[in-house]
Amino acid sequence: MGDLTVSIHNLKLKNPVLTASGTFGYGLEYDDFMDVSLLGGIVVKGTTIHPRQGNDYPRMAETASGMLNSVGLQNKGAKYFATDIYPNLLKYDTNILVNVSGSTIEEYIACAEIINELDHIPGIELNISCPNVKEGGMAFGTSCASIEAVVSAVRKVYHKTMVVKLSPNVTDIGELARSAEASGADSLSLINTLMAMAIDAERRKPILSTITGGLSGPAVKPIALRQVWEVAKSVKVPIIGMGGIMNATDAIEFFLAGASAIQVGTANYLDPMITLKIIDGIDDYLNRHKFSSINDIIGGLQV
Amino acid sequence: MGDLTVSIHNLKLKNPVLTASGTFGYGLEYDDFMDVSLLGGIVVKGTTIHPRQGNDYPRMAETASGMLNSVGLQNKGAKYFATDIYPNLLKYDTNILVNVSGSTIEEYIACAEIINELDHIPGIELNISCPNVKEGGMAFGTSCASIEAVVSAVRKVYHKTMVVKLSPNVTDIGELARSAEASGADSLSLINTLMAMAIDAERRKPILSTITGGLSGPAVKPIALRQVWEVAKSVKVPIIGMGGIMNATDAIEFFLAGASAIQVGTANYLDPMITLKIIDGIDDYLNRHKFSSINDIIGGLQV
Amino acid sequence: MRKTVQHLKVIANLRLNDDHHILVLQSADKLEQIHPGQFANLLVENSSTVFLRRPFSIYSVDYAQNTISIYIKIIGEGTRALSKAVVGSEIDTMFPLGNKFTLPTEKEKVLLVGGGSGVASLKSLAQSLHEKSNEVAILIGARSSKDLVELDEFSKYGTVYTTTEDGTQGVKGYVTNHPVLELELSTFQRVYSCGPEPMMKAVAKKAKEKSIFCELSLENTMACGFGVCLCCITTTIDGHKCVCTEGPVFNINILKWEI
Amino acid sequence: MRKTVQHLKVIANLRLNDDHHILVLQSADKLEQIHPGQFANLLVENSSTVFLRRPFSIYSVDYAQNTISIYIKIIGEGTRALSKAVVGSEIDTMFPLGNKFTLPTEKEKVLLVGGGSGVASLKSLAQSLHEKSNEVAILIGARSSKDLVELDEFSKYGTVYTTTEDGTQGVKGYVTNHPVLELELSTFQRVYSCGPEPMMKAVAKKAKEKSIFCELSLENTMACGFGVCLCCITTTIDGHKCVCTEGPVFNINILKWEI
Ligand SMILES: Cc1cc2nc3c(=O)[nH]c(=O)nc-3n(C[C@H](O)[C@H](O)[C@H](O)COP(=O)(O)OP(=O)(O)OC[C@H]3O[C@@H](n4cnc5c(N)ncnc54)[C@H](O)[C@@H]3O)c2cc1C
Ligand SMILES: Cc1cc2nc3c(=O)[nH]c(=O)nc-3n(C[C@H](O)[C@H](O)[C@H](O)COP(=O)(O)OP(=O)(O)OC[C@H]3O[C@@H](n4cnc5c(N)ncnc54)[C@H](O)[C@@H]3O)c2cc1C
Ligand SMILES: Cc1cc2nc3c(=O)[nH]c(=O)nc-3n(C[C@H](O)[C@H](O)[C@H](O)COP(=O)(O)O)c2cc1C
Ligand SMILES: Cc1cc2nc3c(=O)[nH]c(=O)nc-3n(C[C@H](O)[C@H](O)[C@H](O)COP(=O)(O)O)c2cc1C
Ligand code: FES
Ligand code: FES
Repeated sequence: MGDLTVSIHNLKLKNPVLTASGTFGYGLEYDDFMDVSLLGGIVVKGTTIHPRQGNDYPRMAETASGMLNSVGLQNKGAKYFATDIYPNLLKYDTNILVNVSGSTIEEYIACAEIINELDHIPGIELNISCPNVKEGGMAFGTSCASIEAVVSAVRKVYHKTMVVKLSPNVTDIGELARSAEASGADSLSLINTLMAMAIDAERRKPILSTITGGLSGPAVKPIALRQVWEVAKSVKVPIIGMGGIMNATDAIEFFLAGASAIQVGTANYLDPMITLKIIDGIDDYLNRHKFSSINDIIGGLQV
Repeated sequence: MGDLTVSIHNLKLKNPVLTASGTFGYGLEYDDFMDVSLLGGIVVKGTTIHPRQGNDYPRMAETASGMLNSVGLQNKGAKYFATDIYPNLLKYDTNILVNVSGSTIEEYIACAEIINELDHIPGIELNISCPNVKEGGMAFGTSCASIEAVVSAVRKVYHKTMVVKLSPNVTDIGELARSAEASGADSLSLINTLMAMAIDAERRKPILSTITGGLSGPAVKPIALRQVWEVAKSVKVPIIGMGGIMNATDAIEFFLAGASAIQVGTANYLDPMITLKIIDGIDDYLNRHKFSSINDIIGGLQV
Repeated sequence: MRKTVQHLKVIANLRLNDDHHILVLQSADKLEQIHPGQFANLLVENSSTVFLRRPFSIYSVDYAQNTISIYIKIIGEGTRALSKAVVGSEIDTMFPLGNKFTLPTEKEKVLLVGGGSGVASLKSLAQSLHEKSNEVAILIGARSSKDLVELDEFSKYGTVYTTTEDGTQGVKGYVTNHPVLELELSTFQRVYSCGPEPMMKAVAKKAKEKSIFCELSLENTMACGFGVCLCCITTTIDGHKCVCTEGPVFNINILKWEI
Repeated sequence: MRKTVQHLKVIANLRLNDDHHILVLQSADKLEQIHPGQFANLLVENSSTVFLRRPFSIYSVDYAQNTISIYIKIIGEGTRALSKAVVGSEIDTMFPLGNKFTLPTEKEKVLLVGGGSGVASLKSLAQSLHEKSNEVAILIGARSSKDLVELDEFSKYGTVYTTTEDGTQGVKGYVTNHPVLELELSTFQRVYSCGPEPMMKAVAKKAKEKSIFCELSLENTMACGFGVCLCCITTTIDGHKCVCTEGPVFNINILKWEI
């Protein structure tokens, strides 16, 4: 067994496999299938200060090797999370991060302040890249000025590990990554979903109620790898890579490109135990290639 | 049989199906398989003023529902095209567009000037979006200022139909589309390939010699549809849509999103006769839905 | 039974007609109780276009053989690929998922109304109701007689009525044209329905008018099937609910349907 | 024969061993001449991961039956899916593609050196050379005896020599360790080779030293197979050439290999 532990700022992860926000609920939904505590960490559902109903149905479209969603951050709000969900998560021996979102900087701050009080939540993932909400969301993640504004504002009130989740829908992700780092991000995660669209030709209507939505799944992996690679060249903080990871080989590719940890998203829908298989597969790879630690391959692409 | 004719500026197309640059050679390679004159048009390989060897091998990687390429505009130059290839294309009764590329504005101009002299080439597609060349290429397509510079410079020397091919690797494609239109584009085509990357985990090396390359195929269709939809809302000139079109249903989706014509790229590799099947399928669709003309469905998405 | 993902063995693939198949899938483990209304989410391998799992009602359960059967109506690539499953091969199956129909606690007279592949969710319900000595009537609507399959199975558990749009069998028209819904509805204490949305809306409307208990099993596009993607919502008086976990069975009183 | 895309019928799927299969594919049309060295590009349906066609040498042609056969070594998803082709099913096949080996115009003594699935491109070459009364020697290298298949076929057309890395059959070592290459090479007027690149490089080096005519059939990653994508280049003294149209057969004198 190789050494799978990695550090993301102050977080010590027993292995580099986390679950992506919006694809793993609060972990609880997976109790029937697996021991959630075996994971390096889980990132819970997008959370906002006020409860959100999310978008109308339909919210999903299947695409070639992928899917679109336009859930739109449906959640019962940060206070409900703190009082009704958080206590149930204490049973898990893993790092639980809350994915924090908002329509205004004030909302981000208010939400982060509530999460900051929760002892067993060692970090947040600041979602400045959700393509499925009308105001805020992705808009924050597409310019240096707005990234600086929201990241440094939250940095003032949030004192544990702050991961900033970048949007892939941009011209120069390296530049935006540097903004986020300079504004106080302890780590960067990417990619969120790509803005996309599906049409029902027979009915001549968009499939999603919101017309456009976010693309995820193996279709996006090549784009995600490229962006992780670019961000890894641009910043010093550790990177959490994701986008289309379906198996251990995919995960290894992200480590080689420069990610210190990875998140698994859409793949959880197809196989709820996939994260455990990926952990095993990473270990296998290290053994086969005679690496004693996962850290030996992070950024190890030979170019 | 419905009316499949469409107009792209001064071009009258017998049907809205063209082939995408770099995926159809000069048409001649398809003579064994089909009657190229049945197409609405063909866009020949990326052409530059000077001959280019293109990038080193390997130039291709298969991905989930797609592929990466980093051909890098291998071609024998505009003069060779004019003297050695162009005469062989005169046999075709279809619109032949040349995809024009360059590393500097001067190169674009010089190339467009040569093509401008060729009587049976009614238009060019200005490629400001190639992700596979070191200088120029995509860089021109990612800011309004550089789009204005190159498009208006070529406009001065090129007097037939000028289509400008946009890059999908941008934050706000609508804004860039407006720049291209304002600078004299008669039509816009999109999308070119998405910047992406593939890694060989076993060898710990990038698969492409160029590390990154361009993603095409059905994986990108949802992104392409969204960008065509955004551009259609932003400009008045006709749009030529492409990206992952594999069959007539895909093509219909692009028309509904606002494209007046479509290009078929990667699908030609899998089935060299696919374009003819797509033309038939479009006709079928019009009949089934009782539209007398393809123009009835262009931009016909009900939102 | 708690949710599991298992490779179930295809022990039979019964072709009912051109586009209706029944797959019998066997578990290596002892099956625990599965409730009427629950469904399974099947992985479609060997297809170049299908990405997500496909949900199907659990048509019947045989606890002695540890098998579940799935009734498949071919409508696209996923159902087509599954309908070709070879006996002896395995299908990666997530089950049992979703809530369940509410059964009467005392003997009642109940009506089941099914259309299309919706009938699939009603068989085990009919069986349970019958075993608990309720008086069961089953009304099945289809486009044409050839789409009416498995009627013998249903008739084991109650009186079967049919309608066909083309009049080739039973009453001509929609289920709502059948006298049992049209005229005799008030003789029933409960109505359960599953089928195309317009059909369920019509049934729900009639039940509501007569204030009869009515549960529907909804279909929906699902990415996960176990409550984590939040893609499969339906609008209720309590806000958005997930069809895959808080449904697929809903009482019409909580649905915000315009009926 | 000009390039076509046809749905060829699988009339036999011969399993040679765990990872070697031969598919016999029949055309509904009369086959015209196909040359040694040409290849086919097969579409892999029913796989969720394979997107592009997969290239394979045309192992043999039967003009009476209008069949071509394809020798498949399983190395990944595409070859695995194809190796499972069911007799009676159809495979979408683009063929014949590529150039051809240059045959001697007079009778000569020729050596064919094959390794791995590279032997597949040499059988029809051996046959043609034999039919034109050349003196044919065939040297086949493999990892182990179990990878040496179809030797009987080759021995119909000439003398077969073998090497195995583990010494389980023939001379132990690489093909370059075999006396026929090591010592007797100058007795041959031509050498043809197909196999792993290191093997072909070693063969090319020896042929070059002795100034013997030498053609190689190269492998490459291909997106189209008919010269339009420009992905399958190899570097020659005349610049980049497409392996799929200007190859797969190249004379070593034009390749820019460091040998
Ligand atoms: C809880 C639940 C239980 C189900 N039980 C059964 C069952 O027992 N037997 C059975 O045959 N089917 C059942 N279905 C429906 C079944 O899941 C779909 O028919 C199947 O997913 C279609 O997959 P496909 O790949 O063949 O078609 P696709 O290629 O996915 O779809 C083909 C066309 O049908 C439309 N479509 C797909 N799914 C649905 C849907 N659910 N409702 C309306 N339109 C749709 C698509 O938009 C598309 O236009 C159930 C669905 C749900 C949600
Ligand atoms: C002109 C030509 C003729 C060929 N003739 C034959 C033949 O007659 N019989 C036969 O069995 N094979 C032949 N091949 C090789 C065959 O095309 C590949 O084995 C096949 O494409 C692999 O597909 P896959 O999906 O099984 O593996 P993939 O999943 O595509 O690949 C599995 C692994 O093998 C590597 N790989 C894939 N293709 C190649 C390659 N061509 N060279 C080196 N590494 C590769 C990949 O990088 C990957 O790591 C030929 C190839 C060419 C170009
Ligand atoms: C249904 C769905 C809901 C999602 N919700 C969120 C969310 O609330 N917050 C967020 O930051 N990302 C969200 N994401 C994005 C994922 O966390 C992840 O960034 C993306 O799906 C790419 O990874 P994948 O390809 O492995 O799924 C969601 C993705 C899906 C598919
Ligand atoms: C191998 C290859 C080479 C290409 N070369 C060019 C080119 O020279 N000029 C250009 O504008 N686009 C080029 N493209 C992009 C295509 O024209 C098209 O924009 C893209 O592939 C998306 O369409 P598709 O998904 O249908 O392939 C190339 C694409 C591929 C796959
Ligand atoms: S399908 Fe994912 S929550 Fe219901
Ligand atoms: S494979 Fe496309 S040019 Fe050779």
